[in-house]
Amino acid sequence: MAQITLIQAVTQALAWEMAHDDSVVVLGEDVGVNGGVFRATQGLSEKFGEWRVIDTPLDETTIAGVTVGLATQGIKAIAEAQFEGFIYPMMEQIACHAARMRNRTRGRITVPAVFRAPWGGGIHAPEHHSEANEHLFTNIPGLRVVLPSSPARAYGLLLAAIRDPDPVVFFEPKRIYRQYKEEVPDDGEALPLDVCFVLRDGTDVTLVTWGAQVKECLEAADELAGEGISAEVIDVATLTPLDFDTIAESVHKTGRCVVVHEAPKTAGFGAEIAARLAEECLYDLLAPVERVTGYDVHIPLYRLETKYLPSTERVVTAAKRTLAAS
Amino acid sequence: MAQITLIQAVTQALAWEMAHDDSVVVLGEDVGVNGGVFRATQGLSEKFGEWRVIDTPLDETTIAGVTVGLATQGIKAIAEAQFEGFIYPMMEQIACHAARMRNRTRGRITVPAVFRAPWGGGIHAPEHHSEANEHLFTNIPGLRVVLPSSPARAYGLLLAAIRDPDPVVFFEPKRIYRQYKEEVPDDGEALPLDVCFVLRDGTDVTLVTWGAQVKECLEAADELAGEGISAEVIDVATLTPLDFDTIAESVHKTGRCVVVHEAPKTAGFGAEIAARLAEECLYDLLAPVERVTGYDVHIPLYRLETKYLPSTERVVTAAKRTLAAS
Amino acid sequence: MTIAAKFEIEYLQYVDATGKQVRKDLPKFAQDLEYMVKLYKLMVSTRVFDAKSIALQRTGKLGTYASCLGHEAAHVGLGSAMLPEDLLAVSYREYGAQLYRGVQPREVYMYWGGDERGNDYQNEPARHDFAWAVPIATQCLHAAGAALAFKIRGEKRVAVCTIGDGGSSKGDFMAALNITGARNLPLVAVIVNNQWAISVPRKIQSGGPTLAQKGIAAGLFCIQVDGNDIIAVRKAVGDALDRARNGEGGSVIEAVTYRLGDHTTADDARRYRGEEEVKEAWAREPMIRMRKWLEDKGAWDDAKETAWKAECDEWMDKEVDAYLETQPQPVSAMFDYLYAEVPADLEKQRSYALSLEAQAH
Amino acid sequence: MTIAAKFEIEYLQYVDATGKQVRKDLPKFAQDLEYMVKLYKLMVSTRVFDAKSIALQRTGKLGTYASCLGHEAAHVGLGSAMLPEDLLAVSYREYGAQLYRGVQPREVYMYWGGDERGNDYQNEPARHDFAWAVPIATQCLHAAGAALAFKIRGEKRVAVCTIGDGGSSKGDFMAALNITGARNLPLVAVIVNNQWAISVPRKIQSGGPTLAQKGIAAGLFCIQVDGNDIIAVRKAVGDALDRARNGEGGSVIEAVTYRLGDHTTADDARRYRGEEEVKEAWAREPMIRMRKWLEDKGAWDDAKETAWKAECDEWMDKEVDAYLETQPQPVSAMFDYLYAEVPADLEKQRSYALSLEAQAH
Ligand SMILES: Cc1ncc(C[n+]2csc(CCOP(=O)(O)OP(=O)(O)O)c2C)c(N)n1
Ligand SMILES: Cc1ncc(C[n+]2csc(CCOP(=O)(O)OP(=O)(O)O)c2C)c(N)n1
Ligand SMILES: [Mg+2]
Ligand SMILES: [Mg+2]
Repeated sequence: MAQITLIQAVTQALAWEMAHDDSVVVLGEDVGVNGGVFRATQGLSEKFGEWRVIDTPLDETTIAGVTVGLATQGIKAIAEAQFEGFIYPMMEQIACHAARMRNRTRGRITVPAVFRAPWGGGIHAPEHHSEANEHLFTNIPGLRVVLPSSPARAYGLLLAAIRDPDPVVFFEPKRIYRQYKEEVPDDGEALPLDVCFVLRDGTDVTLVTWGAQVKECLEAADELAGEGISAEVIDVATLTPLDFDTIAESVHKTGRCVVVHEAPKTAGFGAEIAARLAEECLYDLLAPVERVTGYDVHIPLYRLETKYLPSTERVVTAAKRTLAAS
Repeated sequence: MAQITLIQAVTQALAWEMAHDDSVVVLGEDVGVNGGVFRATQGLSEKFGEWRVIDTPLDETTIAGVTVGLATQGIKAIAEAQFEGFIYPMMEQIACHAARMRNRTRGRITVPAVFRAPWGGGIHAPEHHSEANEHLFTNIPGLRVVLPSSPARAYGLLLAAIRDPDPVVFFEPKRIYRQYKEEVPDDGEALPLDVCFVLRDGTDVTLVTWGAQVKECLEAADELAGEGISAEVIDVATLTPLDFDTIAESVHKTGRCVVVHEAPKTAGFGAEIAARLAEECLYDLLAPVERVTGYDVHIPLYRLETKYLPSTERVVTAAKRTLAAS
Repeated sequence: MTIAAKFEIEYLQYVDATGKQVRKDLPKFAQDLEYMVKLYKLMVSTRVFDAKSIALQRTGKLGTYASCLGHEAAHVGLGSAMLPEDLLAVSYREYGAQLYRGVQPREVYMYWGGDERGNDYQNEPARHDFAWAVPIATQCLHAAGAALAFKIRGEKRVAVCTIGDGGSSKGDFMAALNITGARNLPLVAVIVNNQWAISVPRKIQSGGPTLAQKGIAAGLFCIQVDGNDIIAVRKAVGDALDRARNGEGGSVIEAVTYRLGDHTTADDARRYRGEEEVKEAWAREPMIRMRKWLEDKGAWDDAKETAWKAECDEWMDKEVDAYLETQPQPVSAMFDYLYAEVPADLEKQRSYALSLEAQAH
Repeated sequence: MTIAAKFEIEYLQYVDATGKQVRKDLPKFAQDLEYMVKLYKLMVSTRVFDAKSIALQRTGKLGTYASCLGHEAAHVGLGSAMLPEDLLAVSYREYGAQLYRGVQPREVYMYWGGDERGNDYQNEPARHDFAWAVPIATQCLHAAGAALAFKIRGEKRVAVCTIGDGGSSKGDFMAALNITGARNLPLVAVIVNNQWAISVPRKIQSGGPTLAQKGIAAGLFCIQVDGNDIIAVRKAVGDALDRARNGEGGSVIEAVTYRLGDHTTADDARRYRGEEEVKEAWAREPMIRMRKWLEDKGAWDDAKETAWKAECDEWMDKEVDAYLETQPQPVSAMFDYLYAEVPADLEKQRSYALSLEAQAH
């Protein structure tokens, strides 16, 4: 079994599902012969032909609207936004239709679609190619918002997203697209969309994160371990609907929590997690909930972008602060 | 001095500023002769002519993009989205341009524009005419998100929004457009965009809210007073950039907080306020932070909509719960 | 001068405002008088239905309602041209087309009466059509997506979308036409140009002499028809459906008509348009001319008109009763159709909402 | 058959691929050889600049860069037709137009080198032009807004926007044309059709024979030109500007050219297009023909070419040096241009970020 990267795991999941389900169709800009600008759809066009791997005209609204239309007709449509920064023109279709069609028609019409997009900073890209805007979708009922953080989870969660009878927004942290390889059996096994993944057990502090920042959190946990601090690391993976129980359980044990994400702080999804803690776990908290996030600014062009992104060091400092507090 | 409603206060502010500043222009669907579907621009077209009160083709993307273009040329453009549910096609222009132009060009080009929209439920309207989606904008740096809750604040905050050198998203709670009248001197006096308004002093619990729910919170405070509980009521008014200090001060005093909003709960802006409390005021909290909000569903068509909207009763119950907790 | 491309847009009319037939080459369907009577009858029932809706709204039994007064030829014309297996994506006032396809008046009432169940059309073929789409023009891309699905699966079906003169300005409408042309999709777009988008007149929407020409941008077949002449509408849409079904590509049909009523019951058109204009439009409306044409051919008369209207009244009364008897949905209905299964996190909110309800009773 | 509307799109070319003049009626500006030499020289410097940019990227001194190789006639042609007071809204690779309007190569380098200051064009008239706009087509509505501002204030200025063949599919591009027609705005839209949108060929973008015809939808004047013939581009854009300036409305100009290079330095065009096609395109590229045409008229020769290229090299070297000497912005720059004044809540984050920086040093 070959070792594969996260982006290869995406391709592997798409290929598996397309091979096993005729009704799966991929569409977007450059997804065909070119295999996508990140090569997520590499080889699919040769395998499945131009009517299942469809290059669209350059219009994200078209992609989203046609995806909704396809999905209502029993085609499991997987749309690609080339970068998360180009997802805005999809919002009307996602918020007003994908997320609502089932509810609007009392179940008569459904939208089993996936909206994929590379996500986040750290690859020295131009403006609009580095945003972390998952937050735009987490307040929209009727959606699932998923962010994998490893090749295996990318494979399993994407399969689950495709098979889900409802629309899923699937963000892929592009910074770790090719960061490392791991063995991912191509067995068509999906992962659940309703749980957070506890990546590391710990007893002193809980680090909650998703996407590319999982790396910084695991590194931070290592560093903290070196100083005798035991950090639990939770990858939220499916932001909404949220599995808060896993987080609550952990904080019940540790009494301390650091939420880490790349998006700007204010009204980032980290706020929801901190709010739940304040609401449901207040008496467990031994220290203020820390948020280590991007600043409330637009991620700068690349000469400054590392100054924006939450660093391992910032996570470590915050974790220690929670320990000093109590 | 005449008593006016909230919607009349909007008109009054627009008229005042247009009369005193030639560069102010209003645009949108039906804003001209018809005076807007809620009559926010009533009479302006007669007064200022069709090139300052501009009926646009029916395309929100056009409205937003042209507004950005106008604003860059020194025209203070005030765009209307007919309902908040039609603001999605404006998002690319608002998020990618209005909110970024100054930053992108290091101050060379700026976008002094206002994006107005009626907001929220409770008027027995069809689908997409009742959403509370302020949250879509609160995670976008470079914007101000403002929600007035009385005729006087509508007048003063709208004037401030128009005069602000940066883009403002201005949501008007349509449920209270005509709820009551009050005296609003037409004196061109703006209100500050960087403070929360303490509408009622109290010592036992802080009710934090914005928009139409201010009414339910004030009612709740009355009811609570009847039971000997003293509730402080804060109208956030400008959600971002947030004046958290006012909220922190209040909770420092009361030790208890109920955040009330109409939007769905998960990742609603109430999460940010609860998160800040968990982060910066944990030791002040005598009880879990309560959130009384819409459910994580789409606001139903009107036969069920009152079942969705947070009621005075729910606020009272939550406030009492915070008191029972400690 | 070298010419890169040339285009021409036809204007089609068979029966003029006075009921006079202005062309000899009647399409085959229009030579069948029985069929034409059937279409006329649906135009009448659509109008009776519409009047009933407005009456319901005026008496507080319906929320805001968008009337179709004056659009009967355009709507019934396009609906009747479609085959059952085709798919319809409407805006919100195209009842004439929808009734033809099996939508029940009670469903329309439920929808505008604030009940999602109105969108759960019970009868085929409407059952496989899209629901009313408030965000203007968005349904056109759904239709394009459906057309793409038909093409992918090799089904001989056509997607039809309708759009107003106002809606034709929205970028996504143009985008729907564009992918239709680029991928040769079986889609027919009908622009129902009723001259007004709430208070905004046609000329503010576009600088072009026709709206049909929007299809030229996408390389589609374009035609403008008298939208008050059901024969012209039925013929143009029928031909477009044939072409689409045969893989010959998409079409744009501009049906020129007039919104005789207010935009919706929440609107007052006297604020922004003159009575003269409306009076003139009444002289061109679609029912009178068709009745005259049928009467001239001996296929219709006063007695039939009276009898049919009475039948329609009776039908509508039954539908209104059915509507008014409908109990509101339980609070749980807010939660139960959001996902295939209620997620655990949402289940907590659902229980809470149900407990509030239980307390209230 | 009644005809509702008729349209014709001209194709304009003065100098063919071999440098042969195919029309006698040279526009006035093209009769001025000194002027034509000036334009040709800017085409050359644009190409030298472009090669330098790619070299910088290849040696790790620049981020992703979008080359303009092959677009020199289209870009310089449109830029040179504009008056200083006009306003330009580009996509991202229209350097030929921007250099003409005063954008400095060092600014281009800074932008692609990850520094926002590259967007702060120092020289007029570029200083009042829009900055590079990554989200495709969005700049066209900015141009429409600017054109509306000119109209409101009665200024005799024109807004020019450019868009690619791919970008012409985006709904907001169509929307920009639409309001231009509806409000008779002084806007000129130039579609630079270089046959590819990254890997997607022109035919996937639109089913129409031309892209110019997109303007018909909006009732605009439309023309297709040989985009490798700078005389044709300059003439068509110049005429369009005159019409717009005189209140005669907007235009759409399709400049047919070819992207000779990769989409950007992050792209590898060999993945999706054949060498044969590219070879053929090289035979039609814009420089050779103009040089030939000028040489035939005795206005240019090898010595001049060599000397000018050397001058350009020197210029670019200076610009590269200036770019490479630029120190990165301080961390505070992230916060300082978001609002006119840093809001109190953001100031806290700013101080925190600065304190982290201070610790790190
Ligand atoms: C995206 C969007 N914007 C605005 C509205 C509000 N609105 C409802 S109907 C309407 C006018 C539509 O005019 P037209 O397209 O001509 O259709 P008609 O009502 O005349 O049938 C408007 C602006 C909407 N429903 N959707
Ligand atoms: C809204 C949006 N979607 C996608 C992209 C990614 N993208 C950048 S350039 C490009 C292709 C553009 O092709 P075209 O318009 O023909 O212009 P060209 O690059 O050929 O000059 C794409 C898809 C983008 N920048 N903006
Ligand atoms: Mg209309
Ligand atoms: Mg191109």
